[in-house]
Amino acid sequence: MKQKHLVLAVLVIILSMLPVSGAMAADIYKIGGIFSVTGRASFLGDPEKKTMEMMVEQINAAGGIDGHMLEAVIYDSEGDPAKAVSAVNKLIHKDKVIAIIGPSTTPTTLAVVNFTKRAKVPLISCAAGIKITTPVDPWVFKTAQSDLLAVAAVYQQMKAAGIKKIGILTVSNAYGESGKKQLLGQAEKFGIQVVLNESFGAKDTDTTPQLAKIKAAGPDAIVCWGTNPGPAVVAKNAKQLKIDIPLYQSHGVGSPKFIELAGDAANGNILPTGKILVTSLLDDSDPQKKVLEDYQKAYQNKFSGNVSGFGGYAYDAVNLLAGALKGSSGDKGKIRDNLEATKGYVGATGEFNLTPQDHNGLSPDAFVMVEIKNGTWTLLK
Amino acid sequence: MMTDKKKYIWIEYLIFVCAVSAFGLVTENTYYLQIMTFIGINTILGLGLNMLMGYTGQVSLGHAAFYGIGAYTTAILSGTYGINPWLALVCAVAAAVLIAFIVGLPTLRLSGYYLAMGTLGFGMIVNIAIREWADVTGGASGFVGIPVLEAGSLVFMAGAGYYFLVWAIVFVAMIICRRLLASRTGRALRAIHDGEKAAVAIGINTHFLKLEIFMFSAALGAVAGFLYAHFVLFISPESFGFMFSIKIVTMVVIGGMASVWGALLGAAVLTLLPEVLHGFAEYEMIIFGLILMVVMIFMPQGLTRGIMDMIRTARRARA
Amino acid sequence: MSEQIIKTANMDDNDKAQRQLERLQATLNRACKNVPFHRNRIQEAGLSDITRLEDIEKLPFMDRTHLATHYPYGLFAVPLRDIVRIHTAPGSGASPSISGYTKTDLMIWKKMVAGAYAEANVTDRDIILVHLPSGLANWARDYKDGGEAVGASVIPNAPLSVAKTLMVLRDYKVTTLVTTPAFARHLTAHMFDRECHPNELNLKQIILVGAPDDGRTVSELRDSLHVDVWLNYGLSEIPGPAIAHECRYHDGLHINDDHILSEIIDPATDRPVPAGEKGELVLTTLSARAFPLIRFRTGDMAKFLSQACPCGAASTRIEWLAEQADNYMLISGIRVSQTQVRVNLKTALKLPSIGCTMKKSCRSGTDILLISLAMDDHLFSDEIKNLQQLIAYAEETLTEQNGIKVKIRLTQ
Amino acid sequence: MVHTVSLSVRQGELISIIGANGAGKSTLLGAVCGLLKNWSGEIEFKGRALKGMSAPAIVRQGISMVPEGRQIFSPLSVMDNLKMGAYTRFRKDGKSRVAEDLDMVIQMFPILKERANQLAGTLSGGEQQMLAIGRALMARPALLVLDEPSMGLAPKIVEMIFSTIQDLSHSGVTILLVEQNARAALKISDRGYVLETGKMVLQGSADELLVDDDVKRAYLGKDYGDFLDERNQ
Amino acid sequence: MQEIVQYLFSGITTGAVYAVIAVGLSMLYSSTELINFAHGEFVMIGALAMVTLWVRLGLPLPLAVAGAVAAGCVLGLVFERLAIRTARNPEPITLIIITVGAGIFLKGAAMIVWGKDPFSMPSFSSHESIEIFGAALLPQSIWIVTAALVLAGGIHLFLKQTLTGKAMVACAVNKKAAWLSGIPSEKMGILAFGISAGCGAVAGIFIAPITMSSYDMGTILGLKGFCAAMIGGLGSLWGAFAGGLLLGILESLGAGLISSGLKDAIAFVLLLLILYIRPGGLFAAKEAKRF
Repeated sequence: MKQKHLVLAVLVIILSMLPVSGAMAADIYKIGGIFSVTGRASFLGDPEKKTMEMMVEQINAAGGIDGHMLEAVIYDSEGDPAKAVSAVNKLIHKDKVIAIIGPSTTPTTLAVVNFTKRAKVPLISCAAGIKITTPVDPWVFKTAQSDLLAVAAVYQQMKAAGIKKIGILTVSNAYGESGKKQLLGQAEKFGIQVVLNESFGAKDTDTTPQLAKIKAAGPDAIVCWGTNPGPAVVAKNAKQLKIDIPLYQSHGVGSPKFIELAGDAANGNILPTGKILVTSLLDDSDPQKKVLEDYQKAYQNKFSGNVSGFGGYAYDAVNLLAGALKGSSGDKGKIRDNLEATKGYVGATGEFNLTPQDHNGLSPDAFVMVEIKNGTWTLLK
Repeated sequence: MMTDKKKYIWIEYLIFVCAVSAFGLVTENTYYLQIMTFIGINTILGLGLNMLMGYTGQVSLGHAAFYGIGAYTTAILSGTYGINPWLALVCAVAAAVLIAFIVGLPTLRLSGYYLAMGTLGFGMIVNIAIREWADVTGGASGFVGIPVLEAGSLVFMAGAGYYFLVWAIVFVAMIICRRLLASRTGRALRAIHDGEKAAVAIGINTHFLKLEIFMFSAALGAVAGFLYAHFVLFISPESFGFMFSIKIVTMVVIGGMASVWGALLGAAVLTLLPEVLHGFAEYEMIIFGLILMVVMIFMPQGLTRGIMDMIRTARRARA
Repeated sequence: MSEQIIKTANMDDNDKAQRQLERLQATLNRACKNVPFHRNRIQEAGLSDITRLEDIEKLPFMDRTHLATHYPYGLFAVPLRDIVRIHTAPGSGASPSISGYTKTDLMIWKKMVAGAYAEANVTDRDIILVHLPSGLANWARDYKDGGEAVGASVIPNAPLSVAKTLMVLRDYKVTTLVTTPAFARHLTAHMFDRECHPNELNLKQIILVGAPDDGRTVSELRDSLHVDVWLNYGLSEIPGPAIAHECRYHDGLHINDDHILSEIIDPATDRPVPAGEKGELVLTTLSARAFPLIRFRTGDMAKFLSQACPCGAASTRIEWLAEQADNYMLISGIRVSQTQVRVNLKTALKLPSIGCTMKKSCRSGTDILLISLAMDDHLFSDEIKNLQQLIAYAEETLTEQNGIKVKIRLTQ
Repeated sequence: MVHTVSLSVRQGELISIIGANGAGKSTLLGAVCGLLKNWSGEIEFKGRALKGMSAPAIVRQGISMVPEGRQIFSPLSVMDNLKMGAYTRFRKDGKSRVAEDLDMVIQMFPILKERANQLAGTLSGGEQQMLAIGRALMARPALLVLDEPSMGLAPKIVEMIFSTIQDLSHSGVTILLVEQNARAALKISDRGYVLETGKMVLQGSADELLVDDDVKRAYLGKDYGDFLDERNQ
Repeated sequence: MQEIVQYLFSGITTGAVYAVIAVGLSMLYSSTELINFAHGEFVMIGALAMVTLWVRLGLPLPLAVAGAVAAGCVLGLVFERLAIRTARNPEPITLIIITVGAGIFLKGAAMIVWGKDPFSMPSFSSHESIEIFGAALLPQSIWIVTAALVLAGGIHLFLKQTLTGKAMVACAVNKKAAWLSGIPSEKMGILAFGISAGCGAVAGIFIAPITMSSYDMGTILGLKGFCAAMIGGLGSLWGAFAGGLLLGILESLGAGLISSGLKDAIAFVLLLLILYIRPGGLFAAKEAKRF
């Protein structure tokens, strides 16, 4: 009896590996998604996946694109490049998608682009790494703001606040490293001196040694570049050490979760973020306000969770793709061309103006600087 | 007796070669070829660790380090310095063997959990080194720009070409392992397997032997890393961390220790399982953990032995 | 060294069976390991493990022909260097019979004989005279050793005439006599001839060996000599006497269960007889090292006595019947196979066939085998002298072969 | 591999099982003491079948084993080691009864008294063996099973151990002793069994066995290889 | 100077976290000779259960702590019963893989129960850090160090002073002899697992306020705990405690004095050197040789 079950299980496994041979319905556009739904970067991948599912549903409910329904095939990369590669090949060769959204992180994106390029499938990444779109590859796009812009926004703010010397503290992963590179690279341009750069592990429970060291170096401000929950630990530690200089965070913590995790310690932290966090604070004249409100409402209705800026990357990616799909009749080359020609799309992240030279297409005003006060966001002008 | 056994092995090889070629020639879907390619790469890793664990009883929780060393050496040499990848392969293997020698010398004097801890620490150090030496390795963001493998006019890209390359190497690795086991070293290995004290008593320098096998498995790990790097063309430290070390150990144990086919089976199961479990989305981890536990609880000798036992009992039940 | 171990005689049936089972296992394991003959038979019987005493019934019987075919050392279960004594007897076939003893065997046997003496109230104050015919010379040694073990003064077998024996009895103040029923009768007769009163002797007990009570010998001895008479049972093939002995209640013979496993079978069907019925006694040694016998057919008829013996010992008891299984005769303690005698006789007389009857007879204190040979044409010779020579030759040959005196009488 | 083996121990007896290495002595004990599973046959103790019982259950039945190689609990003190022997009895008999026995055992082994608070691991080999025996006694066994108590000990110590065992036997404990040192074991035993390659080949009273050549051979670990020796050729 | 003190404080805090975890691991090892690679997951379960019971349900602190510890214990018992005991051939390496599998399973289950987001938890007492020699020390750190000390001390007392505890040690050092002495080693195994899992849960409860708790927090903590236990010498509770502190302080000093990026590597290099010099750990009780 037991053996029968085992044999059955083995059969199922084998069968599921066989090529699916059924003819695809002609009127469906299959688009792929690869997100870090679980694993270290699940805070990125989870909302992205949900948003993509929601958007596809919305588009289909509105009658699809040129009458074609969309079908989303989404795989979890777990933040692991090897798994992402596996997933991308599955999407390209098994599911035969016409375009791919994701992955969520820079390493996974860099790992998959080799395969999408070769297969000539347009890819819209949701990762921030600047390496993804510089140098420009014809088939690779991204919706997340580059670190370049985030750092620029931070430095702009610092310059205005008269901060000259900073200490930086970055998480030791791709995100932190990319941030560090930008922070170091752009500092001179803004007349800022980096007195010390330190790093911390994504799962570290304590960062006081680094902070104490930075404190001892006497900077005017500290920049922490990481994603939750590390920066919350940093914020808490900074408070314990009674560090009274401003603490700048990155857009990586741009979610209410950060305030929840860091508690009191979050107050006074300054960070660049997409406008999504501060939708209600935006001027009504801001073209993004309506888009963001719509997105937030829809998301909260469906998933009863708070919207984060990360879901917005997927939101924009789906919308960009939807726009490009129009009139493409499913031809990948056409989709690519259409994407490259997208102008003035106002999304959750910012206004996109894609060109053959710029596959991100965002301008620095995609970021606003916010400060956390009394456990909530306030806009800094 | 001996010739019989030899013949039997050749038949095994023949079946293996036929099956691999048939799959490669029939399957056109790159996805399946790619999965098979990963299985092949993991098999090479498993073969190396299997030799170490199965025959010398040494557990390495840092084997991903050699995988990483192989991958990064070739990436840096061929990507940054433009050296011919095949030459880089030689360097990668040499680097892995050298490091294995240096590390193994003191580490392999440890035993049991302390050895596990030692190897684990080594794996961690290598991983951190890769991440922190950003100028050379690309750091945590990963290394971009690994060239595609070429041999004359042949270009090994994802798909059938790479598939055959990897499995040819798997085949060679298998034969080398088998040869090694049949040799004097192999006999000594089996003696160690039966009891280290006994092996020492009959004059085997167990430490040197362990070191030898450690270096050998490091070399195989480096080859696997080389293949991985030139296949995915992008590498980042995350692929070579502690969890991957555990995964390799799991592959070996699940497949069955001290068995060449066990390495293959273990690699296949651990590579395929996540693919299959994708369908379970959020429940994937739970199911994966469960399968791991159940297999180990009911087939502690690994799947190779477990399945053979099952067939035997089934046959007996029918008889 | 600690005190004596508990004997099976003092155990309950369960424990006795357990003890016997253990020893049977050991015996079979050793026999199987060291003696090809036993190994083959055990393997053929398909007996891999002995878990109950009854398992022994799966094994075939041994009889005297097996002893002859494996002459000389084929049935020894220990290397010769462990053998400290080799007993030999004329045997019934062409070859002498042989059995060997290790030191331990001798010790065990000595203890067994000593036990029999003890039952017969022999103590270290007794003087024992062993008087056994030459065919039982081996037993004579055993009774000597056993007596010494008890601490008594032993006068071993000596080639004495009846008269001198009587003198020894009287003058040496012998208290215990070990002999055969035939000699005991002969001696009594001689005493009365000489008008020697039993009171002149110090004789207190007689241990009779070699033959069962024929129904009158024991009571006659008791009455005429005012002595106690004990019967001991033994086999000349299996290492010795005192396999079973009478206790003071003289109600059957106690088998030494510690060392001997006894069965009674129906000689016709080879199956065990129902409890209490008579049949052929089959013995298995349980502690013999050198020369184990497994299911050896004794040729003696006996039946098990089931009711408890008043002496309290729980050991198996048999009634030793004064008859023999078909084909066997017991003469002076030696079992004679009639078939074998016939074969031997034919060879000696060089005759293709003969007609004869055999019976036991007593001549001057010794049992002899009396063969009545029917004259026939082949045998008949013109010259009586030739015939007489032939018969004398045959008598001599058979006597030598069987270890007992053989007389041939010609009948029409 | 042990084949069918029957053996019995009567109350108050001191029984030895002897045999060369690998004769199956320890396997046999393993079955008796519940260390082994999957054997066939039956083991009865005081009329109760022991088959299928776990070792602790068997201890509760009154059989204590002193395992081979002085397996004491080295990080525990001598006293604690002894207490562990009475583990099953604390609930059943209460602390005071155990304490009485503790006294008794300590009286019996004066060396242990001196070292009561020392760690067991610091004792000498002979002392450890004494401790192991003492620990087994703490369970108030009706049957004490000793596995190779003399192994690896100096001759003088062995003598001491055996005399202790003999004293125990005289004090009424039934003892089953497994030994390679056949001579020493048989000298103090009532009866003995000889095992050879998993089979019982001899059994009998100790004095019988002591003079037996087979036993000498088993003791020496030799075999019947030279079954028919030169005398026969 | 002030920084050094700060590094030490920080190291002690982190080290105490490792120490609590290591104590649980070491305790299990000393009574079953098994290393539980799912131990970190019990830490995670303790922390997340605490989040639910204290933060979400608002139970009083002692009750919540008791509940979370109980949850850990029960899970430990169930795990021992279902997975460890049923294993047909308990070779150490198979048991290790079983515990690895259990770890993955628990992680997956926690992900479904508690979701992927991390949670924060208030400190048990004041948030204000205490200043000593100009360096800040968190009250929660004192809680953790205390917890580690109490746990190590408590378990030490339990193993050294109580009959059951001694029996447990007896089982670990010599299973056969213990079994033969009538000590029911399977019950001891269950008990050991329960206590060890409970220790894990306690660790989780106390560290949650400073580390944030999430379903994937356990792996790295378990790993560090393992290292700490190894450094101290397997089976030695005080060794585990000291090993934890040492690991924490090394990391912290490494981060402060040399390079924060390399702090783990520095710690590991030093630890490896310690292992090479003293192959049985610093406070080696006995050689751990099980596979």
